[in-house]
Parts: sequence; C-alpha cells; structure tokens
Amino acid sequence: LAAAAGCTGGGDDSGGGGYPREETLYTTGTQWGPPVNWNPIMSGSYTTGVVGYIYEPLFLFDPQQQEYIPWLAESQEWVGETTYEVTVRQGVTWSDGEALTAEDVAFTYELAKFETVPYHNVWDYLESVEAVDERTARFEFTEDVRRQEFAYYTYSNPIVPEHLWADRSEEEVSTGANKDPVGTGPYLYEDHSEDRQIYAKNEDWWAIEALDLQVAPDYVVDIVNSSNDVTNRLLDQGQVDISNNFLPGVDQKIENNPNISSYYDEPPYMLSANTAWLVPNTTREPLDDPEFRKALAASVDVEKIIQGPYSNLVQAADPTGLLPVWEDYIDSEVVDEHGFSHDPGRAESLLADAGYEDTDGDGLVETPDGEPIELTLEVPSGWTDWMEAARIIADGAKAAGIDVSAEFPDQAALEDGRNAGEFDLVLNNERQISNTPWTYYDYMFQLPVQEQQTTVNFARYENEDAWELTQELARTPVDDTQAMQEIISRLQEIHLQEMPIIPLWYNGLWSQYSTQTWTNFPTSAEDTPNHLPTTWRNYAQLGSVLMLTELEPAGG
Amino acid sequence: MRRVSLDVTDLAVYYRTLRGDVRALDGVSFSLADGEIMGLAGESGSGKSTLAKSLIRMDGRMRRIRGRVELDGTELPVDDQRAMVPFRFHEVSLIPQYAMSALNPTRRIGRMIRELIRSRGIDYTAVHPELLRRLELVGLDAQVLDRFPIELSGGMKQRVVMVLSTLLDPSLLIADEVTSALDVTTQRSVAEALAGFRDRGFITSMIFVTHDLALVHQIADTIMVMYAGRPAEKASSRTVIEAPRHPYTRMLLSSLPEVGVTFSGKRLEGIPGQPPGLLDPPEGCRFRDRCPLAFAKCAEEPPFTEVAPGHWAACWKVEG
Amino acid sequence: MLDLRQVSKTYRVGAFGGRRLHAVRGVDFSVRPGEVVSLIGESGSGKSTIGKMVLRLISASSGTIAFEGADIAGLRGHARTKEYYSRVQGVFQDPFSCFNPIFPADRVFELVRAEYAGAVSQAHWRARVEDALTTVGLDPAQVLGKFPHQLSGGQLQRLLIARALLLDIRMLVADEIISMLDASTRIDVLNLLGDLKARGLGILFITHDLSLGNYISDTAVILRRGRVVERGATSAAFSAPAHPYTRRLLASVPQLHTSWQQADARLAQEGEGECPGCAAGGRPGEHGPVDLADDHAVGCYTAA
Amino acid sequence: MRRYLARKILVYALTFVAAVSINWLIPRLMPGDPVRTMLSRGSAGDPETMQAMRDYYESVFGLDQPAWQQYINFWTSLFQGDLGISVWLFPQPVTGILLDAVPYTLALLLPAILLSWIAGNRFGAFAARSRWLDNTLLPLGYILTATPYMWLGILLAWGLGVVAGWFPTAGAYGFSSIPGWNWTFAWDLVMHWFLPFASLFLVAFGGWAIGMRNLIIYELEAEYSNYLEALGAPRKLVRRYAFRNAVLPQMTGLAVQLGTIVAGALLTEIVFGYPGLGNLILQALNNRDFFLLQGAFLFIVVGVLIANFVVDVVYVVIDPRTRTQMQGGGA
Amino acid sequence: MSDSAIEAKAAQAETGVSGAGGVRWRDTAHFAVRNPKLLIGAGVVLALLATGLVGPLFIDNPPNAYVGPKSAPPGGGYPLGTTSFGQDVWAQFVFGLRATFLVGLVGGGIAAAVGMVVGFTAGYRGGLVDEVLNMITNIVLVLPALVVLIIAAAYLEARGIWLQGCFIGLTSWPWVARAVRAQTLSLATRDFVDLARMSGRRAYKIVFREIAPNMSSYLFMTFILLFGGAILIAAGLDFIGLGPTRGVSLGLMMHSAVSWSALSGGMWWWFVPPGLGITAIVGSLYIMNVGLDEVFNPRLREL
Ligand SMILES: Nc1ncnc2c1ncn2[C@@H]1O[C@H](COP(=O)(O)OP(=O)(O)OP(=O)(O)O)[C@@H](O)[C@H]1O
Ligand SMILES: Nc1ncnc2c1ncn2[C@@H]1O[C@H](COP(=O)(O)OP(=O)(O)OP(=O)(O)O)[C@@H](O)[C@H]1O
Ligand SMILES: [Mg+2]
Ligand SMILES: [Mg+2]
Repeated sequence: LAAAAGCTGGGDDSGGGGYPREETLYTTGTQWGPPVNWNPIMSGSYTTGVVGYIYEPLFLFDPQQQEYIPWLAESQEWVGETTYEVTVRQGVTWSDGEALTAEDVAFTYELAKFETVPYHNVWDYLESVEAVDERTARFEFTEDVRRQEFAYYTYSNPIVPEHLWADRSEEEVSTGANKDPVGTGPYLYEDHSEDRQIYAKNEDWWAIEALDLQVAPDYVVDIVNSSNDVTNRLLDQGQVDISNNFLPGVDQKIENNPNISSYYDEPPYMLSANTAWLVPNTTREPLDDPEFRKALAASVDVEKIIQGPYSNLVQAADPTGLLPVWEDYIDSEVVDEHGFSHDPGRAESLLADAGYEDTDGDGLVETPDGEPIELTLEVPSGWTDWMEAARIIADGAKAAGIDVSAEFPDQAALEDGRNAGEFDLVLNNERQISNTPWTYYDYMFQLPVQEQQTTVNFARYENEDAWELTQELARTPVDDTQAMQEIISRLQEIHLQEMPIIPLWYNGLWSQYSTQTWTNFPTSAEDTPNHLPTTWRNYAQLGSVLMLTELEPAGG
Repeated sequence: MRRVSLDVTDLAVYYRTLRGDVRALDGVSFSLADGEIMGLAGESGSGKSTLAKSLIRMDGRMRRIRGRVELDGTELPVDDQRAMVPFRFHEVSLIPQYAMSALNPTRRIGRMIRELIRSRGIDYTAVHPELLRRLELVGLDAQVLDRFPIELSGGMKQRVVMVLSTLLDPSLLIADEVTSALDVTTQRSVAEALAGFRDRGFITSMIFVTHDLALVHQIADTIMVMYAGRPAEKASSRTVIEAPRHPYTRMLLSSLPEVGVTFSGKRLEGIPGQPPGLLDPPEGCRFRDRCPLAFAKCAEEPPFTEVAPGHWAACWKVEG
Repeated sequence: MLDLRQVSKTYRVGAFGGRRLHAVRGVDFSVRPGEVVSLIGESGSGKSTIGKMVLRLISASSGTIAFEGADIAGLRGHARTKEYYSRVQGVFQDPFSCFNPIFPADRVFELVRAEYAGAVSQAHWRARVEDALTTVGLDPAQVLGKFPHQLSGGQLQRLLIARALLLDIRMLVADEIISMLDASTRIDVLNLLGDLKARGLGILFITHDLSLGNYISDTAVILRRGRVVERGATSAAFSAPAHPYTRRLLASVPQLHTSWQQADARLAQEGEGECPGCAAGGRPGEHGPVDLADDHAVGCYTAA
Repeated sequence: MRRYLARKILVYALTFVAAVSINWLIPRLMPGDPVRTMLSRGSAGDPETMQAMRDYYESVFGLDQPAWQQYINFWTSLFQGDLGISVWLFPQPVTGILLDAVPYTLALLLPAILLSWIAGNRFGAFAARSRWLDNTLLPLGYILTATPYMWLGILLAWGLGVVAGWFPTAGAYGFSSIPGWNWTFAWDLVMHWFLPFASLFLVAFGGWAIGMRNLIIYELEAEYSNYLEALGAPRKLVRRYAFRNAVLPQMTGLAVQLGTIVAGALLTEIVFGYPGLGNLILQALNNRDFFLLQGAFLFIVVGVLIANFVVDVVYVVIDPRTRTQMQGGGA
Repeated sequence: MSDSAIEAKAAQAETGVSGAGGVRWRDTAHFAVRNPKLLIGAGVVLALLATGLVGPLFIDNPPNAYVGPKSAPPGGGYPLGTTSFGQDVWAQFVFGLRATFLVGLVGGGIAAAVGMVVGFTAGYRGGLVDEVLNMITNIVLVLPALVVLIIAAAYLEARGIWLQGCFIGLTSWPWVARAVRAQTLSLATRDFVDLARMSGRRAYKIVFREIAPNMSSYLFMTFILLFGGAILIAAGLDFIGLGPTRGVSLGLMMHSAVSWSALSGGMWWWFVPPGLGITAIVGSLYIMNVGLDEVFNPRLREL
C-alpha cells in the first residue's frame, strides 16, 4: 500500500508499535489535502507545520500582547530613517548542521526579487539587503518604505538556508516541492502519507538552549482534514488532541464532555481570528448610497446569526470591525457617534430620510426614483454556516423594508462574479489577525479599483482620502502607536460614515482540544498559556508554535 | 396378448386456474403392451401433452383428481414429485416437446450427461460406451459430447436428447411432439430412429405424441385419438387409418389432403364447429355438438369400450 | 402479374455481420392472376425470405421483383408503399403472433381503415368488414370485439385473410398459413384460398408440406438452399418429379396410405435418377433452369 | 474471436476518447479559475504580485494557450504518461497523487465488488423459490440496496466505531502506526478497512442477491430445468445449472453497475476519511483543479473500461452462445 | 441493483414480453391484490408520497425557518424534533419527501424517455443507426455517472431540483436503452409488426402503438427502477454538497445533519429520518417492482 517509507529516528525505539500515544500530539484542521509541498515560500499551500515546526521567521508576533518576540533574530533596529538592521541569534543551526548566518537572511530577501515570490513587493521600497557581518543583515530602503508591511514580513516570512537554496531557479524557489526540508525549527520531517504528516522532535533545536524552551510532544501527527463528521468522531474517540475546524455544536461537547475544552469555557469559547463582512457592491444602485448601506447595516440581526447557526461560538463584531486584539485602536468616540447596531427602526428612518420609501405598498422600499429594489446576497453553496447567516440577513433586511434574498451559487461562480464586480451583496472574511490594522484598511480602501478585484476592496469602494490615510498608516513605524492610533481613528470615521463594508461578527479561531493525552492547552484562565491555540498556516508566526512548548502529558 | 407394461385407468388431471379447474384430462384409460409404440393424436388442446406430463412430471398447477397409473405392475405415484424421482429416467423417460431448448446452453453436452448420470447414482464409465454406441446409431459421432448445444443443429439436438432420454433403457418413453418443428426429411429420420430404439429394446414401449396422423401412422403400432380431454378411439394404426369407428376420427381423416388430391379435383371438407372449452365442459359426449351422428343418448358420457379386439372407442354409435 | 427475376438475398449474420448467408439465390418465377404458385422446400430453403421480399418487408440484394410491370424496389415514399400494399398483402404462418395480444383482434381492421379508408363512414366500413368476414366464412358477431386469445387459430387466420380482402388486392402471399392449424381447420382455410383464386387473385402459397401444396396450387416451385431446383405445373411436378431432390422430398412426406418403406421402395424401383436437366444439355450438376417440357423446368446445383 | 475483440477494442477506444474529451471540456466550462483559487489561498495581498504570479502559473499550467492547443497538449502529454501538475496540490504531479490514492480505492473496491458479487449471487440463488427466505431475508436485501451508501456508512461508523468502539472510523491505518511489513500494521490496515468495506459490501450484496434470486426463478422455469427434473435430476443439480446460466446476466450487470459502485466507493471514502480518490475528487472539484480532476476521472474511466472489457471477454469465454455467434456458426 | 436482472431478462428475449403479452387484465388485478410484495411496497410508497404531497399543506412556516427551540428531541410540538437552529425536522422531512419524489420523477422520467427513444430506435431501425446508438449507449454506460454528475453539478451556478433531476436522467438511461433495444428486437420479429407495416403504418407509429404497449408492464417496471436509482444518485450528490442550492430534500437534510455534527451531538432525529425516508422509498419501490414482476409474469405467479 502506501509508500512504506519505513521509519527513521525515534519511531523504532518505541518497539515498532508506532508512535507512542503519550508522546505524540495529534492535530487536525489545517491540511485539506495530502501533504505534497514543504516549500516555505509557497505561503498558501505548504504542508501544515512547514513554517513553525521546520522553518522559522526572524520574529514571532504575539497578537495578544501586541509584541514582537525575537526568534531567529536576536534584535532589530532602525538605524536610520531608511536603514534597518537585524541581528541573527548566535548558535542557531540548520538541521543539516550548518549555522544560520546573516547571509541567510539577506538571501531570503534577495529571493523576493523573483516576481513570483509572494513577498516580492518588498522590493517596491527595498533598495538592498546585505550581510554586514556574520550575524547582522542590513536593509536599505527608499523613502517610501512601508514599515508596517515590512514588519509584517519580518515575522511572517521564514528564513531559508542559502547554502541549499542559492542554486535554485526561480521555478524551484516558487513552485518546487522542497521534498527534503532543512530548517531550524523544533521539529524534523519524519514521514507523510496521503492522510497525515508526521514530525519528529529536533533534539538540537536552538531554543532549547537559547530560550530554555522545549516542545513537549516527541511527535506531531497532523491529520488531513476530510469532513466535520470524521473530525467529530476522531475527537470523540480521543484520537486527535487539537482540532482547528469549525465544528458546529462543539459548544455542547465542551459543556458536556469533560475531555473536550477550548480557549474560553463559555461563549464564545473561541478567540477571534477574522471579521466577517457584508460586502455591498458600491458601484450599484442603491448600494452606492452610504445612507442605504447604513440602513442595511442597521437591519442585520447579528445576534440572531450568532445564536442561530453559530450557537454562540462567535461574537458580534465591533462596528469598526477591528478584531479584539486591536481593541486599543478602536476610537470609542467615533464609534459612539457613528457606530451602528441592529435597529430596524433606525434602518427604516435612515431609509426614509434618504428618500427610500415604499411607494407601491408591498412592504418593501423603492429607490427615491421609484424604482423597485431587488438585491441578492450570495454565499457559496455548501458553506452552511454562511448560508444560514445569509438567510437571517435577508430576513432582517426584508423586515426593514429592503428586498434582499439569499442565493447560494457555486463558490467559484460566486468568486468570478465578485471579482468582476457583478454582484449585489456577498459575505467575506479574507483578512486574518496580523501585527497591524493596516492590513484591514488596505483590504477596505485599496485603490485603484481594477477590472478584476481579486484580493481586496471587493466593494469597489473609491475614496482617495481613505486610501491616502491607509498608505500613510503603512509608512508609520510600528512602534509609533500614537501616530497609528490617530490615523486609524480617522479611518474608522470614514468607514463608519461611508460604510463601504459592514462588519458583522468575528469568526473564531476554531480550536478544540481533547485533554485525554495532553493538557495545559492555552485558555483564558490565569494559570495557562494564552498563545493562539492553532495549527493554521501562518499562525505559527503569530506565536501558536509556542503552544507546543507548554503542553504537558495528561498522565504525568 | 403380450404383457401389459403400462396401464392407465380413469386418469383425470385438472389444471387449477383462477377461473376454476381446466379439465384437461378427464377419465383416460388405456394400456400399452410391451414393445408397443402408441401414437397419441388429436387436435390442439385435446390433452395430449397433459397426459404425457402426467406420466412423468406434473407441473405445479396440475392436480390428479382420480385414476391410477401402473407401470410394469407397480403403481406410479404420479402426483408425488418426490416419490416419482426413482422412476424417472430409469423407468419412465421423456423427450420433451421442445427438445431444442432442453439442453442447458452453457454446459458441454458430454459434461451435462455425465453430471446427470452421476446424480442418479449411476457409474458413468459403465454407461459411457453405450452412450457412444447409441450416438453412432443415430448418426452422431462422439465429438458432439464436446460441443455446446448451440453448436448443433435442431435435428442433432433432437437426436442427442433422444439418446440421453433412453440411455437407461426405460420401460416407457414419452415423446411429445418431437418432430413438429422439423422439416419432412428430418422428421422422418427422427421418427425412424425412435422406432429403431424400440426395435433394439432400448425402450420397452413408447407414447408418441403428435397431431400429425400421417406421421404417426408411419411408426406407431397403435394410435389413440383424443378429443377434448378424453380418448375417442384407440386401435392399431392400420385400423385407425383404414377403418375408424369414431365419427371424430373419421371426419378428421377425411379432411387430410394427400399427395394427389387437389382442390379442383376433390374438395375436402373440415369439421365444422369448435371443440368445447375444458373449463366447464358439457356433460356427455364432448364431440356431440360437432357430430353429424349425434342423438339423444349422446347427452350421456359414452364409455371407452373395446368395440373389437384391440379396438376401443368412446361413442354410442359404434357399440355393437 | 408478379415476376421475380434473378432475385437473391444475402443476410449478414454472426456478431457484427461478419459472415454472409445466401438465403435466396437467383430465383425466377411468376405468378399470374388467378394462379396459385406454391413455394415448397425444407426449412431454411428461403421460402419466407422470398415471401417477405415480395411483401417489401425486406429488400432484395439483387434481381428485380416486378408487380404489374413495375419494379417494387422503385416504390419510394410512404404513399407509394401504401399504394402497393393496397394491391399486395400477406398472411403469415403463426396467426397468434400476427395479432397484438393486448388489443382486440379486430384491431387489424382498424389499422387498415386508419390508413386506407379514413374517409369511409363507420357504418359503411362495418358493412365492408362484415362482408369480408362472411366471405371467409366467419360470423361477424362471433369474432368482432374478441381478443386474440379468445379465438381459435383458424378463426384468426381467416380474420387475417379477411383483412387482406378489405383492400382491393390482386395478390396474396400466404406463408405457411396452415401449418399451425389443426388438420380439420386446415382444410377450411385451404378451401377458402381456392375460392379466392377462383375470384382472380394471384396467390403465392408457401409451404413445406407437399400434400398441401399439391392440393391447392397450379404451379409448384421447389426450393433448395435458396435455389429453384424444379418448377412446373403441380400435376407434372408431383406425378413426375424430375429432380432427385424433389423425389426424395416426396418420399419423406408421411402419407396416410403409403408407408415410408413403400415410398422408398418406389424410389428405389424408379432409381434415384439423374437430373434430367443435366442430361438435357445443362452442365452436369451446375446448371440453371433447363426446360424439360412446357412449363416444367429443372435446375441443378449439386456441384456448386 | 479476433474480429470480435478488435471490434470491442475499437468501441472501447472510442469510448475512452469521448469520455476523456468530455472530461477535458467540462472543467473548462466550469466557472472559476484554478489559478486564482490557488493564489487566493496564498497571502500575497498585493494585486501586482498577484498578477505576476498569476501569469506565471498560467504559463506553468499552459492555461495561457488557446483551448485547442491545450487540448492537443493534453493528449500529447497523456501519451507520455503525464497528466500534468495538480493545481490544488501544487507542485505535485497528478500521476503521483493518483498513484498514492488509487491503491486505497482499489483496496476497497475490488474486494467489495467481488465479494459482494459472489456472496450476493450465492445467497440469491439459495433464497430463490424458498418461501421462507423470500419473505424474511430478501426484504432485507431490498432495504440494503435501497440504502444510500453514505448513510449506511455513517451509521456504521457511529454505531460500531464511536459507540461500540470496535472499529476505528477514519484513515487507512492508525494515525500512530508506522507502515511496515508486520502483522501489527497489517491488522491495523484491516481494521481501518473493514467499516468502509462493509458499507460498500452490504449495499452491493443486497442488490446482487435480489438480482440473482429473480434470475434464478426464471432459469428454474426454463425448458432445460424442466427436462432435468423430468429425468429425475436432484434439485441440487438443477439449481447448479440454473445458477450457471443466471450468473451470465449478473456478469453484464456487474459491468453495468460498475460506475455506480465506483461512485458509491467515492462517497464511502468521504464518509470514512479514507485516503482514496473520493476525497481527492471532491477537493479537486472545490479547488477547480482541472488536472487532478482529469486525472482522477481518467483513472476511473480506464478502470471501468478495463473491467467492462474483462467482463466482455470473460462473458464470451463462458457463454458458448456468444462464442458461437462470433464464429459465425451455429444452428 | 435489480437493474441487471431486469436487463438480463430483456436480453433473454421472450420472458418479459410473453409475460406482458399474455396479460389478461382481470387476472392481473386478481394477482395484484393478492401479492403482498406489491401491496406492501406500493403501500409504503403511496403513504410517503401522500405525506410529501399533503404534509406541506399543514405546515405554516417554510421548512428552513427557525421556528422552535434548538436541538429539541422528538416530542412536544415537533414530532421529529428540531435541528440545531431550531428548524422543524418534520417540516423539512415532509418537504424533503416532496423534493425527493420530484427528483425521482424527473430523473427517472427523463432517463426512461431517453432510454426508450434510443432503445426503440436502435432496436427497430437496426443497421447503422443501431450501431451508432449502441456506441453512444456504451459510452454513456461506462462513464461513471456520479463522477460526471459531480463535475456537471459544479458547473451549474444555481442548482435546482429540476436541474438535478435532468442531469441524473441524462446519465442514467443507458441500461434502459439496452434493455428496451433487446425487447424491441425480439418484438419486432413478431408478425404483427410486419402486419402493421403492411397496413401502411409509419415506423414511429408502429413503435409506439404496436411495440411499446406490449412492453408496457416492462417499461413501467423499468421506470420504477430508474425512479429509485435517481433518488439514490440525488441523495449522493446532495450529501457531498452538490445538491440543490435552495429548498430542501432528504439528501440535503442528511448533508446538513452531518455538517452540523448532528450525530456527535446525539441528534439522531435529524440524521436518521431522511436516510430512513430514502431507504423506505427506494426499498419499497424495489419490492413493489418484484411484486409487479410476479403479477405481470404468469410464470412467476403462484397460486
Ligand atoms: N398450465 C395450464 N394452466 C391451465 N390450463 C392449461 C395449462 N396447460 C394446458 N392447459 C389446458 O389444458 C388443455 C390441454 O392442454 P395440452 O397441452 O395437454 O394440449 P395438447 O393436446 O398437448 O395441445 P397441443 O397440440 O397444442 O400441444 C388445453 O385446453 C389447455 O388450454
Ligand atoms: N433476418 C435474418 N437474418 C439472417 N439470416 C436470416 C434471416 N432470416 C432468415 N435467415 C436465414 O435465411 C435462410 C432462409 O430463411 P427462410 O426463413 O426464408 O427459410 P424458410 O424456407 O422459410 O424456412 P422455414 O420453413 O423454417 O420457415 C435461413 O438459413 C435463415 O436462417
Ligand atoms: Mg402439447
Ligand atoms: Mg419460413
């Protein structure tokens, strides 16, 4: 059957019976297909754990504390307006024995000169990068340096070994499978098959000495996701320790099954990972009217969605849509003045004030010109939670007099229409936690609007001022919280007044643990760690890998 | 007179149907001497096949109402499927009406015969030489045993079935319409082969069912003519053809054209009317309605009596 | 009226038509009005194939079949086909299979009416049907509205003939129409054909039973393996069969007053015989029809 | 025979071309863009980078060429055994992905098909014309065939897996197992295989049993059965002969049903998280992975075609009727 | 499935036909009312059909409306309990039955129609037409229907039950075509077909007025099998999320029950009824089919 690759390393001393249960951590929820790619550059598709377990970035960013944790880097410094220096840690070795040097750092950024490397646009403002000595890499930037974005890169991009990658062609770098990954991280590639990926502990991990950190599980087995049903069964049978899937009804489990827990022990149970937005097509009538959009926003009964399809597993979004980790950036004055909440009465009055009235007596308003309004809210078929949410939104809108109906086309069809601007309303949540709200506003306001909007500004909202502000935010130093706050507060004001997209709720950082084998998972409780409890791709850089260093065997 | 091998007395077999019993065989008595080939003739639906089936294997709808069948002195348990098994093939055997489809299409003929023989608890090796001999006798070589039925022509299949059915030298062989589907030349060879089997003693006696009087006359010693579930007349074939007594037989014969008779020369006439339905047949003589000689007495059922030595008939008019 | 000239029919048989089967080869004969021609031969000799070709149910592979001077292969289109069928009709061997078992038997009349007599009034049509039924000796009250299984084979066969008579036909193809019938009914149907012939109908009478062929027909055509081996006036062909095959055939026919042994004896006495055609100048064993007498020809294909 | 085979092969070849072409075409008619779907999983937020990557990948997949060119390329590389590169599981070649998955699917399918067929036929033949079995066990057969594969699968998984705890319910072997040639591992494989196999088996079993029962009843009515009985053959022999003839149509039935069973296997795999083609196809679909879809489809079509062909040939070998027909002989 | 059996019967030329041919309606009725298989099968199907037809009339809210408490077990005002959103499972079941029957009807109907047209044409016309149609039939036959359906279903932006039915119909006809072709071939050699031709009938009339009525019982049985098959295929599609994008069907219910963790949450009442409903409908159809076979075919009748 499966390529019986045999096992090397630790598997053997357990007596041939497989990976010992009490030393192995079983995870699931990230990988949706067979593991096939260990290339850390391919940030969208590498196998779970490639970055984090094997490859590591210079820094980790802890969103809970809003701080950067030096990782492969020991320190960093802006030595001038446009000059940045980073010092790599002493004593870090690649798993093939070579030492990590500043050359590797410089090389990793040099790689981005290839157009197809995802962080290629660092070269928009990066002029040069070089290793000034064994441990120091120096970056020279243009005036335009987007410091916020660069800070994002410093923690999200893993460093790759120059001595192994230097000869790789562009194709290999950006599309190679990197079958034999050599990194610096706490785990080594052990084995994989169709439905799993196995890592074995790296006994020589630098952090053991340098930071006195030790990952607890000897093995990590990441199980390829197949369906909620399967995950549920695995969880019930205690075969998986942490699952990062959205499992409807898991609240019942957490409440009733002493072995299953999550970050919070009460609703919403989960941390928040991203904001779900209702995206109107601002180029279409009447959605081009901010008043109409505001009325629409007020018509949505978010609570009903939260209690209905989500059974309180999520929480309502702040009117600004900023995630809880960015709480500090929310300007309460602005929110008090311009914020919104579910308020059908207000929705109606907003409509009435803006001239939308029910002229034909069908209970639904027409445009000021008397044109009937018929909007559709599209949600991909099969995304059951969103489908339910869409039904509730449509009902709420109807109650407020806006004719919205929910449609469930195929996902790809929906995306085609969405990107081309052929839609009325969609739901979207394509921005995750990061080091800066800039990523949010970039998503909201980015200009120019192109024929195909593939990643950002699906609402096709055009506001030069907002875009200016966003760019200014990008340039602001990440440690200048004051300046950031000011800009963000102005952006919030524009957002709430114009309502280009309507924040609805925060999707959870879905995570449920079975504590039969491992304990001390992150929770909100005082005496437990509070790293992000997830194995999601790109979350290791947000400190989630630290969770593994805190786990404790249940038996011991 | 020679020893009687088959003796059927007042046999009545009905078919159970939704609308009631079909009285396909309603009081048939006759006996068959050793070595006798009896032709069983009569129009369609007169109960020929029913009689044939009754003697070897009744199907699920048939019910024996009365009567007994004796073969070589032992009574045949005709309506007891299980008890009949030992008699079948050994004592009574059959060449079915559709010999063409009587062989399993997916088994080689030899293998089928072997399995069948063995299943009857007989040592095949002992029978094998005889099988080959008889095949040769009917003009087939041993190779047919390695063939599938579909590889043989209709006549060949017919002969294979003939050999197989008679392989254990049964006392009684029933050949039901074995020649009807064949053309004249094949008809003749098959019929002659059957008579030859009797002559060689492979079978003791035989009932040869057909509706073709001219054919049956060629090989049969006696002919029994049936009409609507009852025997009308039985006599030696010569007598039946040349001096029939029963009006039905006579009318039947007179409607048979012969080579040489032409429409313009001598216009033959059929028998007017139709045979009665057997679901609820009329009392008395069943030919009454079509009979030119019918008279009051015919309302009573005429007995099947011996009107002359070896000549039986069921008609009030022939008595005496 | 009906003329067959060198008519042949080849079937493709076997899986995917890999093999050819010559069912009819170069057959010639004609049928005149008021004449009964019997086609006689053993099973598989191509009798039905000829009948079907005449009825245009299958097409000839080669040769021409002409009806009243016109090649029937040329009758294209629905209208002309219909026209043809109003002149030529057929009756087949198995009366039970000629009737659609789920409809009343008189549906065969309805079909004719629907196609040929749509304009005729109900009453008028009914009269015509009853007329035809009486002609074939059936009591309309007894047969109309009955299902096929409620009627006897003879009745069904006569219904079919009546159906043909509803059209103004000149020619009837009767393919073994009596072999499925009881001896006593047979003769009634035969007699009916005789009466029709007297009314000027040409009849192609197909049979394997020589005694029946003899009874009714004027001309006999003996077929063997798709070829005509002997053709002539019935009286001639039967009383003085020329071709050895015809003779053998005759000897195999079971007869009431002659036993097979007697027939064999006669055959032996007269000698197997050579084909007189070969003697009369044909190439031995492989010659086409050679006239022996007026209206009596023999063909010989033993070598082919 | 040779002619017949040639003919069959031609039909199969045409079928193959048509099927594969249809399959090539359908995904391309589908809305959605594989490269975009692929890139949207990445985190490049910058439209220009996005565009660059997009262009790059389109050329990698050859999607920048005109459709006819793509079609020709498709066939050329197909003949070189190259099914292209998966979009979803980039940069893995499709062939590799499939070769990893196909053994699992086969491991489920082959035993399920063969065993259910054999067992179903035996049982059906046994039950035919037995009033008692006809009224008790056969209705069960009908219920089984009428059960949706996935429903039965899930019930089994929960009943025998989660609740009773007898069987594992996901994966092809324990997640803690290390593949190797030892009994522990083999047993582990069997335990994981059992439930998905059982759900496939049960559904198919019911179908075959019923089919056989119906056919046997017809065969027992046939002339040759009557003849055998008239010659006093024991019931066993008569049944055996009837069985042999009834099996033939069941074989064609097998060929006809193959597609359905394969589909059932895919559903079952999804239910049990079994790492065969089922999950692959579903995901490939969601990710608009033309190449993987094409490849998986190709495997299935080739599989079904081969199976059909084998059935055709075997049929000919064991049914003398078709054989004779092919030789153009016969009575 | 019993498809193979019925097809095989067709291949064995006479059996089915002679059964249909010899039908005496009175007898048929007699056996029909005495055949437990037919009665039970038809009874269950009709009961479920009636539920699907009449049931919705008694339900005020749309089936997907949140009407009750969440995750309530059966009992109280909700005979089959509620979903985890508080949807009435009974309401969904009743509407789902409707949809399921509709899919069966549309899918089975289209498959039957296509299969018959192809089968009749191939069988009656013969020759080249036959060869070509045969080849097409073979192609569609070996195409793994569900896989094609999965792909095709995804192609459609919005999928409705009708459309789903159409797709299923268009891929599941080949065995019908084969079977009908075999039957037609055997019936077309009957003399009454020749007789109809000699009456000047046109080909299509002969096929539909002479041949088809003779196989009516057989065609009906075929339709029943297709009906059941279409329901199962639809359930499979629904289950993997390629079902109708709006409305409810039993398959969709199963799909949502599974994707909302009904089983791990112990909400068997959400998961079991739809599966049971499908099994009951299809199973009863099959049982009914065997019953019909016994009724129509004199050889299978038992007194
Ligand atoms: N299975 C049956 N059920 C009911 N009636 C039957 C059955 N088989 C035969 N019959 C009836 O019994 C009577 C005698 O039938 P049988 O088959 O013995 O006639 P036959 O003389 O052999 O006729 P044929 O020459 O047509 O074979 C007929 O009226 C027939 O309709
Ligand atoms: N449709 C067909 N396809 C292939 N071969 C056929 C077809 N019809 C008839 N044949 C063959 O053609 C030959 C002549 O058949 P035909 O039916 O004309 O014979 P026949 O003289 O009528 O025989 P019978 O007395 O048995 O009816 C036979 O060998 C037959 O097998
Ligand atoms: Mg009989
Ligand atoms: Mg003929």
